[in-house]
Amino acid sequence: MDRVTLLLWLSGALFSLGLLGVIVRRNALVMLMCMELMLNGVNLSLVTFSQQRGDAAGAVLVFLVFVVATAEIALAIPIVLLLVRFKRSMDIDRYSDLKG
Amino acid sequence: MGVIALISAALMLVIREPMRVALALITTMVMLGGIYGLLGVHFIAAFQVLIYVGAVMVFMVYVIMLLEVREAPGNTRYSRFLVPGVTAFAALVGVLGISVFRSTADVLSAPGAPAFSLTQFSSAFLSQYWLEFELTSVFLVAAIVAALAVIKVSRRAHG
Amino acid sequence: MSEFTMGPTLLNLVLWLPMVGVALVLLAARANDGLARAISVATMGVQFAVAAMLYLQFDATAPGLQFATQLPWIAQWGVSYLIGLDGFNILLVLLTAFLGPIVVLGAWTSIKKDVPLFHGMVLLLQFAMMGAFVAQDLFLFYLFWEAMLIPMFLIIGMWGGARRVYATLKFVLYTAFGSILMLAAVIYLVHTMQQSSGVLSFAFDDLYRAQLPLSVQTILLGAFALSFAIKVPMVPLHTWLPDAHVEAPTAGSVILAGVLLKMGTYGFMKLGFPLFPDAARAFTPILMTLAVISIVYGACLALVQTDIKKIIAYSSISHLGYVMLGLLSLELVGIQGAIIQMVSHGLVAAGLFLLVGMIYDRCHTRELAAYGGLARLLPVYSVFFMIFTLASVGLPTTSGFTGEFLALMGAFTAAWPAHLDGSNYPLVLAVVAVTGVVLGAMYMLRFALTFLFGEVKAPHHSPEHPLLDLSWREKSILGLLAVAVFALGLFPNGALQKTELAAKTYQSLVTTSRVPVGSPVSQAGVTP
Amino acid sequence: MAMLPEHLLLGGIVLLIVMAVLGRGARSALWVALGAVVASCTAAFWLSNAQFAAEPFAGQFSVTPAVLMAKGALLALAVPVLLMSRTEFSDGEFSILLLSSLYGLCLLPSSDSFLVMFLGLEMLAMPVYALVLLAFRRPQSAESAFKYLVLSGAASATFLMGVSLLYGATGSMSVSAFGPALAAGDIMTRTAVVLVLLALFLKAAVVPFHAWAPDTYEGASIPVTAYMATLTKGAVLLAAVRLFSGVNASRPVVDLLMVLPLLSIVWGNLAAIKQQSFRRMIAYSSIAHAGYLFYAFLGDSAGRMQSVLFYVIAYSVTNLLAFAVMPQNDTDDQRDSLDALKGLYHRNPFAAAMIAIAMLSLAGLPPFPGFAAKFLIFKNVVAAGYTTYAVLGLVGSYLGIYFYLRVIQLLFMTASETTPGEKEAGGAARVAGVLCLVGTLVLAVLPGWVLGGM
Amino acid sequence: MPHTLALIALLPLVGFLLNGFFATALGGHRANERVAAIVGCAFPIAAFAVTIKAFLDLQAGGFVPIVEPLYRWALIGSSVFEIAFYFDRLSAIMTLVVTGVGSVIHIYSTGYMHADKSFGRFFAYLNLFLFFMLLLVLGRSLLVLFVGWEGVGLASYLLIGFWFDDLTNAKAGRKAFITNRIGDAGFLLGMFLLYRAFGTLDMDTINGAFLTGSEAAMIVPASLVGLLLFVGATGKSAQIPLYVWLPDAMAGPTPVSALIHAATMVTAGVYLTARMSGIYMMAPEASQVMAVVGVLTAFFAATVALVQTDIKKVLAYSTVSQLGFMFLALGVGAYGVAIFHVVTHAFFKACLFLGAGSVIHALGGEQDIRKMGGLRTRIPVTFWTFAIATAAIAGIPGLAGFFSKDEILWYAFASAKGGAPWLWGMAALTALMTAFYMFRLLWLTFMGASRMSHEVEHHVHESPISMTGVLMLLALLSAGGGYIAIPHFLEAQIPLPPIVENLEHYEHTLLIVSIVLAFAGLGLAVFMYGGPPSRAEAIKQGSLPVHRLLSGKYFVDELYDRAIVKPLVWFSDVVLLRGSDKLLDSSLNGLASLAQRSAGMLGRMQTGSLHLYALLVMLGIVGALLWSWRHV
Repeated sequence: MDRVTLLLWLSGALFSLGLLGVIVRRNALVMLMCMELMLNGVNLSLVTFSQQRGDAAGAVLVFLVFVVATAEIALAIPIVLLLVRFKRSMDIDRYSDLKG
Repeated sequence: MGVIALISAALMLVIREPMRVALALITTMVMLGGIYGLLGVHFIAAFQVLIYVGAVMVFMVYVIMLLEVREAPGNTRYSRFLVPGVTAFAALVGVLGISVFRSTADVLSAPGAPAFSLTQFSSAFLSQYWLEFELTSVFLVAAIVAALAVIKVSRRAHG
Repeated sequence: MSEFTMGPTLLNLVLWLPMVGVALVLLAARANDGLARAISVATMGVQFAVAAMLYLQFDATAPGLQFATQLPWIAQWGVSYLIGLDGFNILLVLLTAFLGPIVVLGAWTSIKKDVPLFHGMVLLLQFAMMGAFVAQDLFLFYLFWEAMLIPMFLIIGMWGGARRVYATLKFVLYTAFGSILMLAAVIYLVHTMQQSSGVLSFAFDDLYRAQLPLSVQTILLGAFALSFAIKVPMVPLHTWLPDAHVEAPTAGSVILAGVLLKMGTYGFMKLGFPLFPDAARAFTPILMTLAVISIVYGACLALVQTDIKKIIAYSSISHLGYVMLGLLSLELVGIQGAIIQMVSHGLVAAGLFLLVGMIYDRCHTRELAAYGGLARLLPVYSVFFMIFTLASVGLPTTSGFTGEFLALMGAFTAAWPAHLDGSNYPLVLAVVAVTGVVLGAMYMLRFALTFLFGEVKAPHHSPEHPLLDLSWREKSILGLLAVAVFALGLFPNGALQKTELAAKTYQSLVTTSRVPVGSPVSQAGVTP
Repeated sequence: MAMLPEHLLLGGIVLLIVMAVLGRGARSALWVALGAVVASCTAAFWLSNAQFAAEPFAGQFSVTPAVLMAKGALLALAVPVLLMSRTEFSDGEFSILLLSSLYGLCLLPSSDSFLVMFLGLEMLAMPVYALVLLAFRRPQSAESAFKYLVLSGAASATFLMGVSLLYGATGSMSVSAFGPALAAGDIMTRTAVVLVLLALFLKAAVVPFHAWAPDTYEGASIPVTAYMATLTKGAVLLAAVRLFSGVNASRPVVDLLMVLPLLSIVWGNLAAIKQQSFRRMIAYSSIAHAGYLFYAFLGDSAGRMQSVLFYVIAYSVTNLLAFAVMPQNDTDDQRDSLDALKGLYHRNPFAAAMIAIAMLSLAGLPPFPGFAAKFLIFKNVVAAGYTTYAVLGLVGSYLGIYFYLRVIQLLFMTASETTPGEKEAGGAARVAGVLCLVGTLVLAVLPGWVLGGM
Repeated sequence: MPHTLALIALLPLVGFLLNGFFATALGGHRANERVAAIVGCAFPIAAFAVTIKAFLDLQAGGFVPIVEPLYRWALIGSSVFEIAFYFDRLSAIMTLVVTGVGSVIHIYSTGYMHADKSFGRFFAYLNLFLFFMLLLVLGRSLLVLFVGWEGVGLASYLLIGFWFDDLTNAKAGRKAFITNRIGDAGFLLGMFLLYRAFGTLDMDTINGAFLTGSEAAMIVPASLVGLLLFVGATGKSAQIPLYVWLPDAMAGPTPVSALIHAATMVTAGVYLTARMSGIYMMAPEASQVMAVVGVLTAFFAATVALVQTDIKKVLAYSTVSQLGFMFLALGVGAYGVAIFHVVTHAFFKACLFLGAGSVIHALGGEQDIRKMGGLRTRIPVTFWTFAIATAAIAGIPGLAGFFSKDEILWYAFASAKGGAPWLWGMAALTALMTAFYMFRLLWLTFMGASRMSHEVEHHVHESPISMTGVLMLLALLSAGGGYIAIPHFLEAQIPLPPIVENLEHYEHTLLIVSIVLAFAGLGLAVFMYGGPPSRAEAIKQGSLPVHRLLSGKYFVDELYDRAIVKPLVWFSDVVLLRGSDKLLDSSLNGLASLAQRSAGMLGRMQTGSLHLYALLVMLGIVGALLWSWRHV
């Protein structure tokens, strides 16, 4: 049970937690945050590995993830605003008109 | 530190108030940043704190405050997939955990190389990963356009 | 230039003329309907003329393909555009071309809406059917085979009767199911052949050399047979036929009965049995049983129908049973009989459906009980009706007799030695099949009795507005068919000579085993 | 030079942005974008014909003739999409977003490292979120955009997780590390591989990761749906091809490649039967088609690129054909509902015929290209020895025939009921339609020639 | 002259075509009745003339069979199916009878069918019949014979249903056709068997092969072939069990009954058997069966004839009975005798039918003999001719019937090929009954007081010369026909069977007996019907159940209907149509609806909830990973 394994396990747990959050939380913003959590989990493992390997690639990817995550949020927030504008609610369960 | 990160992450799912959720997330992130620091990749830690906590979460918090949408009282904070979700979650954690624990990859047992410095990183970034650097810029441009478009749309929908 | 350099060109002409017709019809679609009709009948006429020319030029004594064209098409897959005439398809090609103009003329007045599209579809169908007959490359054949569905789907679905959509969907889905499995079989067959012999080709002649272990042959034959048996159709895969026939417009029924059903039997004769001879021989008893069941079953059901179109539909099932019987007998007589029976049924069923259509156009009901004494009312009509009825019953001097007689004779001559060797089953089947002759008389004469005799009874008929007897157009198309029926009944020899060689080829192909000596290639349906 | 197509696209983007900033020529934006796409497409074809191969960024990005051909083909498919958009989108954003998405698309097949591939995927998807929202006709658009965003975010996360584990196991970000990892015995490696594969499944909407597709497709507007159904999917598949290049599927992923695609074939074809919305129906059909496409990975790696590309082209061309000729209507809902197609033949024979052809081709009935494409894939599957699954897949595809025929039945065999606002598709769209028709015919008549080109 | 025989057959065909196209509704009645009559009669008569010519040729050739190939119908592999004609003593006799009797009946019909609205159609059919009948008797191969065989069936179908406005007539026609078809099925099987053995259907070849006992003949049991062909014969020649159609066939115009259902067509079976005698000589079992069936048919038909009241029905049953006699003769190997009886029977039965026709014609369509009587004076010609024919059939010495029937009885008794006393006994009894019911018929019709209603009686009139002339001619033949010693003429070709030794001396005894029987029948009839009706009535009352059974024709028709027709229809309707077909269909529809339902289910799974989708993703990942571990 050394450090690396634990960190990896932690990252996996964070990743799963994020996904779980998307499943169980109904608040749109919270869901977004949970996605961020997933990405953070991934980052953790990336950093761990890149540090283990002493190789920059992982770090670079982490950097990219930062960028992407930022962009996604920047894009997601307005969409959420748009949603809210219609039903005065963040409850995602209210937004299930598309089905069947 | 990892423990704290984990706990606060778990808390995210339990707390009702979006604001507090955000705070929990921030905690997690900071903790992670701390871990990165301990690992020795300080600049990543810095980025973590700057970009995430500094930019993203601030933005998030701002938005939360902006639209003070009170959830209609009485409706729970959980979707009806709580139970299956949690079970699946447990399974997933288990699976991932096992795949890590039972793995025979040398990297896990390796002592771990000396942490590389910011200069190494940036030089690598600008030489070996120059393409990515370029692409990132392109990507950002696209992202901005997209964001603008969405905002424009929402404005149109508004007016 | 000499005929033989002309030949291939002519055959391609026969194949592609309908497409030219389609193009012209589409161009003329904006113009009046008459033009569309004229174009399609003209195209069909020319096509028949050329086909007849080829028939006359066809050298009965020369083995192999004639007037063949081969162009590489999808080289990567070993697919080539390979068409040609041989004894197998010569008569059917002629039949198809012959029925073409008749169908168009038959639909002259009865189709009133979307006339250009209708003729476009008929021509398209003609093209596909012709292609399926002349194709000598399995891929090409499959292409045409499937392509037939689409125009037929529209013909039934757009110009059909009340439950047309149900009927046409049933028809297409039913047939498509068979073809899907056939496709799998085709792929597997070609792949295996490539593995075993290194030859990558879809050409029939190459496939005839494929060596397959019995188990593989069985599975593949199963897939092919399913698809063909649905088209024939053989009991118990026949339930699409009555609906399709009843709902289809006259032209549709005529094509369906006249040519489309022959696809199934042709498939068996050209592909099913010759490709997998050992499996075919192994399963002959079962298939023969099905054939006999079809004969009796169809006849029995025709006996109790109250819908005049259904009577003929079920009679088709019965008649094609004879074809299968003849093919399975593996006796030269039987095979020849089967081929003649195919053509004969094409002519007779076409005639009967045309007659039914003509009366339907006049009286707008298909209820048998609604009619009576038409012999008094429409003498000419009745005479033609009698002729085709008797041909369907298989009265000597009509084509029906030639076909049934030879087919049954083949079945019996095949069954007798088996009986002497102590296995009576084939003999029993042959005898049961012969009872079909009696049943045939029963249901057709029941039809004729209620239809033609007794006191006059017909919807939309009143002394002041009597039904009109056949017009010249109707007379002439029925006359043509009748002439063909009698020609084939009285002087079948010419036709028989053209097909004799093919029949012999078929016989030898099916009777010589092609199970590979040594280790069998990989078993079908097993994933490594 | 090697990135000429990408550069051309980028140039287009920049030019458009400049124009937008100067606030001029919203009209001409389309034509600029068109020009850029056509240019880069021709560039790709030209390079590919010149047998050009290069590796400008070692271990990051490389091109081969085949890859260039693929890029060219997909870019060519983008042309009708642009044309279609003309009636829908007045302003330049659409063009910019589409181009940037295409840029991402171009990265995928020639990415050598997961970094590039990740960026490619993101750049492919990111603009589409906006695009879905762009023609904001009804609130559902927002919903569908959100769903798409969240789930494809999850997809990215999954992809990254897999990548990072793989990185940890192999110590390299190189795509070529993926192939060997397939057979690796180490459990972490295996997990990594599976996660990456699942991420692709999620992007390509394979059961059970398909759920976002119907909602998103329905919420988006026709050109965007068309784009997502054809090009996005195609790009993801090309990425997959890139990943699997040179390896034959082996345990354990082969099971996933057999079962999940089969599942989505059946699921998609069945679920499509009862749909009332055309786009939703197409969504389900696209789920089924994703199934066929992943079947191609069972086949030998040599022919994989060819079969996938041919299938994508055939499938996309006919799909776009249907979308292009779809008549316009007052509201998006009306335009979308299948009832609007009732008796269309009597009002607009050309459109009806085109849609019918498209449906038949999608159903995989000969002689239309869909058939040849299916044939090729199943041929390879059989050749690889997975006969049983080939048969099952074919039977599954049989299930699909019904709902395609149902559309034809609506077009031709039902009484015509016009909705007041119905108009013929716009001129540009019709041009797109004609282009697609030509493509369809070429594919139908000369498949050999096309395959020879690949 | 190369194609004499073909000419014989084709002449009537031409007549058929001409009349068919110009004298019917088909041609809009372009030709009037007179023209139709001339055309209709000219061609048969011409055919008759040509036949005589052919016969003379045959004679000139020393009765060496004339073979006249026409064309090749089919050549399949090595086996040839040739359309060829064959003319020897046997076919010569038949052809003469067919064309001769045929011609006179045509002439008769011109009078009888006068003013019928489809006069032309009638003659067209009649000519068509002659054509096929001639094919039948002239054909060399069984194939040609079969063509004629089925052709005459068609003609009779058309002619029985000639007045098709009345559905019962059409039904009778259909019954005839289908019953014949049943026989034909057997015939076909016989043909197949022969083809299998010899690869040909030429009858002379086959006969030769059997007589010489070639090894090919060994493959097929002669008895089986014989029986199968006999099945065909029972259909065509109305033997048990397939005789039921013949009585109904009387629905057709009387000349038709005379020509087809008495003189010619129904004897086709007899001709076939005689023609294939080569087989039957090798097939004692088959012959035995034939003899038994024949004598039984004769007996039962006679019993039924005893009580019939319809003049044509009586004659019909007597025909069946006489055919029974012929098969008896065939069964005991006396083929020549059978043919002899065919000829004489053709004469007197034709005469009887035409006479009956004349009566009906005179009475304006009345057929019930209980409503006749006393016509002797009113229509004398008819009466005398009818009387002569009656005497002939009853076997009054000196007349045609006497000779042929007596020979049959004799061979039935003494033939070494299956003759037996009990056969003779039955036959003799039948002969007695024949005499009785024929004279009963004569008496009830012509003698005694008139029982006609007044308006009928008012315009009773003798038939025109065209009819009476024919009657007289036929009466003459029935009287003198017996002196043509046909058996001996045929003996050169088909030998008569040897007589069991130590039975020769019975010949004269039997002769006496049969004469006695004939007169006994006469006497009995006169006793019963000559006197007051009460006497007949009393006897009838005395044996009421028997009478009901007989007048009900043993209820065979009802039996067949209940045992065969109804079950078949029921089976097809209930079991197949409503049963299996529905089952197959609904099972498919079931599958379709299953697909529909599952489609609905999948649709409902797409709830639109993002949470669910995410859950699916998670489950998918977990599942996939776990699955991927199967192979660790």
